[in-house]
Amino acid sequence: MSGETQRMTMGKAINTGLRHALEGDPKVLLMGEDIGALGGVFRVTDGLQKDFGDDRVVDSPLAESGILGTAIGLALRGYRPVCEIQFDGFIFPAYDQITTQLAKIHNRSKGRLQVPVVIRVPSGGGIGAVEHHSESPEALFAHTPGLRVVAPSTPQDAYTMIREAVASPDPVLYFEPKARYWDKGDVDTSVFGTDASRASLDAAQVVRPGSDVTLVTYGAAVHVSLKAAEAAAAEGTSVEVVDLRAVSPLDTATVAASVRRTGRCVVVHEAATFLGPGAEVAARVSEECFYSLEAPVLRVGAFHAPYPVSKIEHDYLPSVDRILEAVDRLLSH
Amino acid sequence: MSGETQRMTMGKAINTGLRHALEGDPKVLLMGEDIGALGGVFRVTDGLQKDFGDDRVVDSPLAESGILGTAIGLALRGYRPVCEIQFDGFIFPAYDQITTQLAKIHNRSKGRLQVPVVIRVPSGGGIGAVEHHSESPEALFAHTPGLRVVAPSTPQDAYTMIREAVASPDPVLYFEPKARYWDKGDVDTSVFGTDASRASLDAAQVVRPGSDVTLVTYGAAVHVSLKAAEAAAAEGTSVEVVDLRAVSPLDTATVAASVRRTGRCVVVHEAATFLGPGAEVAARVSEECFYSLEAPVLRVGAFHAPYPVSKIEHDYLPSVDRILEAVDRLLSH
Amino acid sequence: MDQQTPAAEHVAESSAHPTDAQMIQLLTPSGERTAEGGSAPYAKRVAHLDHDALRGLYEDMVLVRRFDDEATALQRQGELGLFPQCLGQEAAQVGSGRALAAQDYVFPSYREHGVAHTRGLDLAQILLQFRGVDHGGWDTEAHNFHLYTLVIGSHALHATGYAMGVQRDGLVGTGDPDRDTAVVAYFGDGSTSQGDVNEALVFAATTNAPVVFFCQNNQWAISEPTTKQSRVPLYRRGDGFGIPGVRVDGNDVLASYAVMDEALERARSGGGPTFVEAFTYRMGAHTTSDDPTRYRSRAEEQSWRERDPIDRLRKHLESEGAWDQGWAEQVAAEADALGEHLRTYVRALEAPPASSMFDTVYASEHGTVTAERAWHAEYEAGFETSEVAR
Amino acid sequence: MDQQTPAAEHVAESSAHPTDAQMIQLLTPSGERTAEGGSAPYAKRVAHLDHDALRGLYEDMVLVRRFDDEATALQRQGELGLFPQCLGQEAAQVGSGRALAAQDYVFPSYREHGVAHTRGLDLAQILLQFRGVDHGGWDTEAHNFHLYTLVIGSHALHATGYAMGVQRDGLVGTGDPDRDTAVVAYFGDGSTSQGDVNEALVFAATTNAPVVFFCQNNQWAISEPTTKQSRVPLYRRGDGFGIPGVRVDGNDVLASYAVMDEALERARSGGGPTFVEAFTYRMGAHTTSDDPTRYRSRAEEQSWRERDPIDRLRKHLESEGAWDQGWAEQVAAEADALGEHLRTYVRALEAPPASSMFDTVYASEHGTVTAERAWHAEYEAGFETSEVAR
Ligand SMILES: Cc1ncc(C[n+]2csc(CCOP(=O)(O)OP(=O)(O)O)c2C)c(N)n1
Ligand SMILES: Cc1ncc(C[n+]2csc(CCOP(=O)(O)OP(=O)(O)O)c2C)c(N)n1
Ligand SMILES: [Mg+2]
Ligand SMILES: [Mg+2]
Repeated sequence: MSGETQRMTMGKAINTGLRHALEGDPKVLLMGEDIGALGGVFRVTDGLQKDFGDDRVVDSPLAESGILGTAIGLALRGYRPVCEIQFDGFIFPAYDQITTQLAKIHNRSKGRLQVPVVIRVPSGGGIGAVEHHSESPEALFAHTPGLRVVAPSTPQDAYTMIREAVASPDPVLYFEPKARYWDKGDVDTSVFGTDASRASLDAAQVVRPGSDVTLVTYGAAVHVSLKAAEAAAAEGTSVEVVDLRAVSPLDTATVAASVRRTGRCVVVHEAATFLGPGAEVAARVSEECFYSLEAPVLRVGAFHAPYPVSKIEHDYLPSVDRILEAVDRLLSH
Repeated sequence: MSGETQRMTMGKAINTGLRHALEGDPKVLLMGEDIGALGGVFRVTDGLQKDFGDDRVVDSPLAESGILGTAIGLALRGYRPVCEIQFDGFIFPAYDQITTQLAKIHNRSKGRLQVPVVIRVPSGGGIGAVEHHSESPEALFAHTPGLRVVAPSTPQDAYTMIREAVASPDPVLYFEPKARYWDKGDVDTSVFGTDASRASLDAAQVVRPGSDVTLVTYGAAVHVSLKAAEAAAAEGTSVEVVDLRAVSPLDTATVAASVRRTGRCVVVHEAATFLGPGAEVAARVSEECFYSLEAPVLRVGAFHAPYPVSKIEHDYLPSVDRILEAVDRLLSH
Repeated sequence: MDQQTPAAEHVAESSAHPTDAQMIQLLTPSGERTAEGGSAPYAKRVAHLDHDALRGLYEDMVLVRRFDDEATALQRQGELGLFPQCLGQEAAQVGSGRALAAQDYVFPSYREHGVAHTRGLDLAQILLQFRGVDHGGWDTEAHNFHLYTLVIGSHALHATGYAMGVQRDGLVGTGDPDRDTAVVAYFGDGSTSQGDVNEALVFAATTNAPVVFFCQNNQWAISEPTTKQSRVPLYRRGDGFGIPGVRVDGNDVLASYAVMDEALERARSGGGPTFVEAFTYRMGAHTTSDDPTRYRSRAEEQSWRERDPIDRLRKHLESEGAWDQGWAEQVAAEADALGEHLRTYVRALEAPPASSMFDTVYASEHGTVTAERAWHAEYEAGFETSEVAR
Repeated sequence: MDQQTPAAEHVAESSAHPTDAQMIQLLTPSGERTAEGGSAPYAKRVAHLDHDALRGLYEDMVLVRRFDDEATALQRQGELGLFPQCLGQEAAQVGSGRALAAQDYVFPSYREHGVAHTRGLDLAQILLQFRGVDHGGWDTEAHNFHLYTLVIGSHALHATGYAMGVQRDGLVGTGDPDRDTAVVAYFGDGSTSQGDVNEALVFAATTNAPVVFFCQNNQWAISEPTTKQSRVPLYRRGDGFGIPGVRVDGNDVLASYAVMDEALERARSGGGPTFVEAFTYRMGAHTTSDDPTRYRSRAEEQSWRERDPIDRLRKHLESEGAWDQGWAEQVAAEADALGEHLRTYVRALEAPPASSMFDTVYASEHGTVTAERAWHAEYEAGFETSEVAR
């Protein structure tokens, strides 16, 4: 462990990443609702306004389109805005700015202009919240060319990836698995800027090796996938877990390499299955590993229903049981 | 041909459907930008304000969120608003109202409330237009539970499906392939209300039978798929073409039945391939027809790039050549 | 002339705390009747409220506050996931709510428990949502009270569209007080920044829809003071849209009633929309998840406790000799009964069956849902089977 | 007091045609200098414009009109896919544009050819977009003139954010005329209905950003008259946000200059945003695809031809004795040269290579694009091979 390694929660890792980004570049600024004195509803920006001033950690008016639209203007003036959307379900008022402007200005200008805006979105479910506070809308952004869509699953990646997202010349949607904010892990801050770090917005990672089945997952669902892999191991099945980290671009090479070895693949995510990121993974794996697959690619995601009331959210989300059921189905094919 | 059958363009078929819907139910009203005296930029509502008054064919302020939001309010008061979005690329300011409100109010109210709003969207490319006027954003709606997403490909379906969309108790996004507005065909208006008509928002249709390869498509891409099928036939390949009609729900039974017969499948649409509707089709077909597939499911869609300048749009969109290339690849597998 | 107004003049009137004289006020903070200046024309609108009626308003506010207290306690006990109090806003809500006619229709945000009470809701139903067993919780049509909408500002457009429907139904300006109908959108100070709220003003103004925009400026949008949203008082927002605006002391139940009464009358009679700013204070936290000590001072909170809307009416009743101890005890007992009811009701609320998530996604059958429901049923049955097998 | 303004008063001033006296005007329609009432303070802002300068403005407008004519002709000949004229709006655009300093930054909509000209753009570059060979077409940073934005209203927020950046750069209120910087968002009357434009007012007001909202009310949003968007004059839109508003005769190049000059000065000096309504008329169709005969009368169009902004300045120059035939012929020749340049330039514009669609999707390498680009190259190469084979 290097001298720059510390044990911290994922929330703190993002906070630290933002702090270092603010320190490292005077053009970086944070914008969002309640991110100043309050430190954000999840305290991810805790202490930053105090240390960097309200000019660099800005409490915005309550208007997401306004936040993104002014962030684009700031980016055009040479700033690097990092916008916080308070909850996944509240990103949609900004959808037009993200989809028709942020994603396209670089292209519209034939590469003359860059809009390096980062959009942080606490997302996903499992925290017992009311409507709109538990969603996984990443597919609704990944389909749009011009955007990068990523989701860390560990404190280390949370740190590395927020630094790389801020450094990226492209707009990045950074989905934070809010249910995992309190998970602790070692974070080596010296990694930023290395090749490994730069790869974090593009390359999937095998986070648990295995030989019978490949679970492809990202964000909050990595946790439940690892638990399922462990449970499967107890029953004698060796499960490999691939953490995509990015939904756009999708690192199909890493996934395909794994599936070619295991011959079986389940995609797991909290987003609804229908037209969710798993559809693209399944389509590609089915195509690229056509001759290696021993069974069809299965998907374990949320159902085609609005995120349900919290008392039954665990029936809606992928669970260890549902993953194991899919693994069993593959093995008995 | 029944006495109610007439030959007309697809644009006229929609116009006629709207006229009949307005006649049939005093609660139906049309809303949108420039749909009154102008008759819409594509003249799809031509003459309707003159005949039904400006209270039922309403020129709205230039604000898509406002159009959708007030349409929801009108629906809650018992009206059946049919909203026109001027062009595909201008639907995004209304995205929040569609995604967080329209799609969810029925569910939020445990079924007590219905919001039967129809959203007509002239969509797709190939007409030599400037930016934002040629897009195919259907995947960005089909992923959201609570919405129905459909696209007619013939004048008959255009008529039938707009009538059924207006009659549906659920919100329906009705994507009109604008490049095909001027295509002519027979339209039997007496079909509305029959079982066949009711099925039009749910069931795919085999529009050309074949035995070697199945092309799965919808909307504007049906036309190019049929042309490709014809070209293939000339070279001795028998291609079946399935018109999905609905992207949500996806009639996988009809598609799977076809692919089980042909053993080969190409999905064709104007939407970008990455996370486009074809991803879901490919994922399902790969799963459901695992033992029937002689080759992987291929997809021919737009590339992961913003809709390009019109001078090269035909290189971006699926073409007869690109479809045939995919068919050849499958056959040589 | 307006068009040459220098910038300075525009900014002069800041959005910070107005004086009593800058708001419509009919009850001073110490409980005396007043009707100075611009407030004078409003006095006639509460002239018919006799002691019984005033005691009724008091009772309403006490019950609503008890609801807040009980719900907060239930949240602390883990029975609710979250709860947003309306503490401090009872006068604005009860006053405006009691001005509504039965046929009027309300689109609340998520903090309008006081209005809900005036619409005859069993307040316990509000807690279904915060218990996590329902996304809504009540029969909107039975109370002409729409579900809480959590996406800030989006319901302002629903209210406007609904009001456009009322117009089409011919229920504006008929002169029949039982038929003429108004629609109200309730929202907060922070909400005024959303595009949707401003688009609602555009649609309401151009259609002259019978809608009232009732903005409770409780001075905070979670941790952000109103100055982050506007540099002029919010009651002026309608100006540039052609919608008249009025600022009322939202801690004055009588003024809130009177101002709403006027706005509703304008709407119902065909006079079009009104923008009301009820200046009040969120005495509690934003929700039970919030920690206001991070962003505002105890002194500020204390100063507002001195303007408590319930105390104000109590003082007034006392000074009028309309305070009756027996009645007051009855109200307290009623509040206790409400508390008991809430506790029992909430604790008995069970999780719905998992399969219910498929039930109302669509009003018509949808293939994807049908297939997933079937899969889920089989999956659940599999567990039962395997449990039996063991 | 504003807060008791009855509804009637608010609606009294409709959004329809104002009289000359209700706008800032420095040149009457018949070309005489004027500076009545509210217009008086603006006269000093054009006092330095000598005959040369006035002729310069005339020349600008003539060139811009020729650009419109040529582009329209090119569209009719099938050389362009579409073209939106700024016909009739030359004074609003040239007048306001000539008030800009080099360091100021403009966010146009899609009709600001006149402003583009004042920013030194080769107008031919605007046609790349309408030829279908480029989504933009010029180097924004070389002219401090952003690309045309087609999604109505969205650039009002970009302008505001950009202005917030200018503030952060310390380029407001320094007192140095070469450094203090303003930002301008140009948009139309219809655009004022969009949530984004109103949110821009919220952000600009609360941050006191150095931005000018320059709304050209050309009375039509395609087929919809301004009354569909607002029931009060648009210059008042800023009122409820705390942003001063001013209505200028947009067919008066001097008044447009003066009003913009004042607004820019306010912005640059730290006085914050201004909302300008330039009242003008879209003399042509919305675009070459439009057919205005479906929704407006010839008589209306004719009446506005009589207020033609170029004629107005010409009359003024003539009455001042500043009209010089030799110079006028020079301008005409210059316009002819521009026409020739446009025709040659446009006709020579080739389609970019198909593969260019992959080139600037991302600024950094993106796996999906890399893979698809490679596939596409192979696919294209396949055709070449098979053609060779045949
Ligand atoms: C579109 C959207 N963005 C953000 C939120 C998160 N949020 C919930 S309440 C709130 C503050 C609302 O303030 P205000 O409108 O003043 O109402 P109050 O809560 O004070 O009654 C915020 C930011 C949301 N619900 N919706
Ligand atoms: C969000 C959006 N909706 C619809 C359109 C289609 N559209 C293009 S121009 C226009 C009218 C604009 O009117 P106005 O703002 O007055 O500007 P003008 O064209 O008169 O200059 C419309 C509706 C669009 N470009 N963007
Ligand atoms: Mg508030
Ligand atoms: Mg206009």
